[in-house]
Amino acid sequence: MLTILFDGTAYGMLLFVLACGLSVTLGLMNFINLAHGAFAMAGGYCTVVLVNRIGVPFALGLPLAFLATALLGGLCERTLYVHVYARSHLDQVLFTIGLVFMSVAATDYVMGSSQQFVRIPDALQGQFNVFGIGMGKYRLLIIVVCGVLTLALQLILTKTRFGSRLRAAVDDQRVARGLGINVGAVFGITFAFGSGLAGLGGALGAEILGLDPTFPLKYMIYFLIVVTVGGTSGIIGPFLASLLLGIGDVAGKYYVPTLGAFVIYAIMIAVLIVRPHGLFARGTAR
Amino acid sequence: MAILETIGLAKRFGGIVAAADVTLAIEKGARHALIGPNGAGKTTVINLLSGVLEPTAGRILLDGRDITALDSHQRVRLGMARTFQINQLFLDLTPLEAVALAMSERFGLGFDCWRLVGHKGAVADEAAEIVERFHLADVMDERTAILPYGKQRLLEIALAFACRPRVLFLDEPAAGVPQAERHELLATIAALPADVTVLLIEHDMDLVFSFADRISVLVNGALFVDGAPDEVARDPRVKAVYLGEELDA
Amino acid sequence: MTPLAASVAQSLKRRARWSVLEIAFWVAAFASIWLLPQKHLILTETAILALFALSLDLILGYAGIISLGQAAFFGTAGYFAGLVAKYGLINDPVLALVCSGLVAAALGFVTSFLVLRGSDLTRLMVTLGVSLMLGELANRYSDITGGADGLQGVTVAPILGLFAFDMFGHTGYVYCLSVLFVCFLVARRLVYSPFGLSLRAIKGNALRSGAIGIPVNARLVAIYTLSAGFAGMAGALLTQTTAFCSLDVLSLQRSADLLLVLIIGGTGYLYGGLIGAVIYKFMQDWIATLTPQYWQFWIGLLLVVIVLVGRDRMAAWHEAARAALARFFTRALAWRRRPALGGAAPDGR
Amino acid sequence: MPELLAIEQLSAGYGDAVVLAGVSLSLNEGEALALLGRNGMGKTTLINSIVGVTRYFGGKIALDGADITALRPDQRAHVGVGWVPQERNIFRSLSVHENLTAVARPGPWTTDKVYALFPRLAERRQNLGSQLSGGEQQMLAVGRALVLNPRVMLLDEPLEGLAPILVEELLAALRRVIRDEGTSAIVVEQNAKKILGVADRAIILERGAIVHAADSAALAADRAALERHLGVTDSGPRRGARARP
Repeated sequence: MLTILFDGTAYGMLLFVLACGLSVTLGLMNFINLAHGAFAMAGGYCTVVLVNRIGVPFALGLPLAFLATALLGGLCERTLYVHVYARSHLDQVLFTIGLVFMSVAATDYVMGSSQQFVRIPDALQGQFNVFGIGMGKYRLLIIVVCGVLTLALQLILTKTRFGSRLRAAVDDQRVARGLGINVGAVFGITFAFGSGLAGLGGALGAEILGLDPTFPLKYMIYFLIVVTVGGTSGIIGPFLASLLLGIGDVAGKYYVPTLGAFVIYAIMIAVLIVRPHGLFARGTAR
Repeated sequence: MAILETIGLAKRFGGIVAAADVTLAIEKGARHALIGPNGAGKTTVINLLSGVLEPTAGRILLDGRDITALDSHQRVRLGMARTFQINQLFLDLTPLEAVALAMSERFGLGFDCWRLVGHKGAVADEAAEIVERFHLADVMDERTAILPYGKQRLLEIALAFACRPRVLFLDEPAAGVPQAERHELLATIAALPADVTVLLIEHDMDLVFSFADRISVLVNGALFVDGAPDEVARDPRVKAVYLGEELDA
Repeated sequence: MTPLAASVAQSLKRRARWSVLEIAFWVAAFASIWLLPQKHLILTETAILALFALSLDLILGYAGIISLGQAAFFGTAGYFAGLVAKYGLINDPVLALVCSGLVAAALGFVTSFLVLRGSDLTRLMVTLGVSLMLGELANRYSDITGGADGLQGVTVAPILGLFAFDMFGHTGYVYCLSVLFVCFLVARRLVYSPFGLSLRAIKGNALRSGAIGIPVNARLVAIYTLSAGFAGMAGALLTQTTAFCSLDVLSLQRSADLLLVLIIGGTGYLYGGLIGAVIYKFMQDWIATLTPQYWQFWIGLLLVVIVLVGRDRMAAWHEAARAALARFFTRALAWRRRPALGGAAPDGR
Repeated sequence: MPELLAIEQLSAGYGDAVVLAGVSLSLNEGEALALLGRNGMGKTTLINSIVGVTRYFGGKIALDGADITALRPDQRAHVGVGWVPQERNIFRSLSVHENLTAVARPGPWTTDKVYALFPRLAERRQNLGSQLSGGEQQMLAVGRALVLNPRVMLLDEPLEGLAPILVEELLAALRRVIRDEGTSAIVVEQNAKKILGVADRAIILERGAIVHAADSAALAADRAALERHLGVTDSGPRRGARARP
């Protein structure tokens, strides 16, 4: 039981790191980016290449994965995404699904279709035994890293000037522009950072989530659930939604394995019917 | 005899009171204007009357019948129609299609999915009458999106009129219309049939005073003064509100 | 009748008139029965995809409901058709087809209430969620659906007891094309009716639609239900012509591909789904022979390019191409007719 | 006094609607201009067009002699346009203090100076924007424009919907900013009498065009002009619509 809670927490926090960038960009630009998972996959494969093939230490591979995907995200934002912001949601969906398809096929072409594993240092393998509960060392690492990241994110968002400018832009884009905030730049930086986080999540999560070219499609719905259920007005909502989703999914697969993700989808639909703007959204979300 | 009445109508958004205890009677066949400073709640009142918003409190009576709980499309069937301050048009339809659509709905053909639009002769006849009345005949087959703003504004009224309302709400019909296209619009409004009761929101005092036979002044969501045009024009309280003088009286 | 009333009546009817191009399209479609016998298998798939895309066009192109879950209806009816055939519950394929469509329509009716509220994103999630849930259910109850192995042992009786399905797909193609044609005729009547016009109005401006007396929600429920029925018939056709049904009928990929098909052809004029299906299938066929594994990449690229170019601009190109083709056909017909008419000037319209 | 803001033949609106049709006006350094007119006559559109958040149709806006017509709104804010929007539009998920620091630019107006001007804001500096009363929101909106250290302040109905006591408080603050500090400003107001005491000059807009321009003092005394352009009485010869017979 507690093991499920533990594994679920690790899973949930991982989902949060993967999806939080999406939630901020959706809230800021009202832009539906279904290709967010592609950046996570890029981070995962980046680590595989760095650690397994080139022999970079795992501890260095993670930040490098972050940087590489942040760079990739920033590049895509400036060259591709920037053309689609003003378009209809249908166009945005088509565009980003197109990107997903391309990334899936391209990854298949370059890396092959088989599942990849990141070589994890021996020190991180095995379990601790605390009060009779088996806690995987690697999962503990995930919880620690993601926990620290979440705290850091919250601090950036609430304590820095960039954070308040970002929140101002989410609150009222038009007035933020009129008062001197370069919303385009704020968004570009946020997008790159969010992509980087997704990449880091992909690198960390390759072990748990599995890494193969269909990753962006497989987890698209999970990221969207985090965002739609958690709302887009901050990171607390998505964080709680991620934890719920992680624990719920692990518990569901443990107790009613045959139903698979049915429970999760049913809950999502129920939540969206009752609260179309998300469980944790404030009253008048856009 | 009042055709439309509101009793203690109120609307709050969170802590903000947009309309407070509005009790208003609109006489049959009246030309009634609703004026007031910005944010006084004029559009809120129209939104409540037409069913776009649900009131927090109060009742709305049409011909003595309580319609507070009805949806906007049901109120249209009972003979109320409105225009919008900011154009709400079907940009991909032609003016003729839009008018014919409103006709078809009025004739109860809305769920007919087998016969052509305009299959019923009366639809075509009345649609022709309306495009003519609203000076839209020459552009009736153009896409609405490409019409000049003045024509769009006319179509805005034509669509409401096509519902054959007994009560028509006009929300700033002349707003944003360039000077050159203004005359046609004003003449059309002045020529609306006398048996249609009109409630007009307008800032343009020329239009208000040339058109209305009764004026209600709304301030901060509440009905402030209600009377004939010359009474309202002379009322010192109204002057005070509009000119920003003290309200000690 | 005043002259204006007469021209108003003319104007209202003009759109619904069959154009030369439309007639040419269907003549070509039916001619393929005799002209392209060796392509009947892929043409069958194309006709099914076209019907499926037509169903999406009804809600997306006409009513503006964005959906990533049209596969839910396709798949449900597909399984239904397979099961009734497998267990011999309904033997006649046409009757089974109609029943499958009704089952899908019922599912559409029930789930339509979920898409009435909320933003595009909410609708996207809800439609996707419903199809994923059904996918999970189909996987869970593998004793009924055959799970990952698919539904085996489906045998479909001859159509009307007369025409048996053959391995070259000749019967199947004629059958599917006929069903597509009938459904298309229904859809075509519908979109030029007051009901169809009201859908376009709702898509354009739901607020104003209510303000001219249109019961918006009731209309959306109605068209969503009908669209689900069409999608279901497409799914049933697939099962009947392949005598097989597997989990991928419910997949996200199927719904996403469908969007692409419709976007290639253009939304909101009925032929979009049909033309899109033809282009998509033959492109798939062609790319698959070049790079069998990576054709998904090119599909993705196509989507990205279409959006970057702009669907408005594409629609304008479509329009121009249609106009050019129409001129060509009219002229060709006029040229053929000219000797008989003794050189009389051809009437363009 | 050198010319600070020059607007020539500015046309602007929203969507397809042209609300302003060729408006020209100029504002000198250190001058305060009251922009009057009934509702719906284009006052807010004029302000918003100077800020850059409307649809531009034509004309030219110059600040300090430099053409700013092509600049984005955020760039205009950087070169000295300070905006107090009509609906106040406080950033609701930011605290009072963050609302100020998020947009502040270096210059004489610091957050401390704003707090000195509006002691109420200092008391509520940790409160979220969504928790403020209408008057406090308005003070914050003014303070937020001040910390931009603008060359020109654009205030859009700063007194609207405020209780009388708050109107007095805010007017006193505006007087300090405009009269004592010599800040250039354009103030849109319904409350003509009140604002004429603060402004040097006044113009009246009607249907997107300037119909009257005068010194504040002169206009305040000109009851006829006020009534004609701002009051509810019918104005002179009727144009356009005829009354029903």
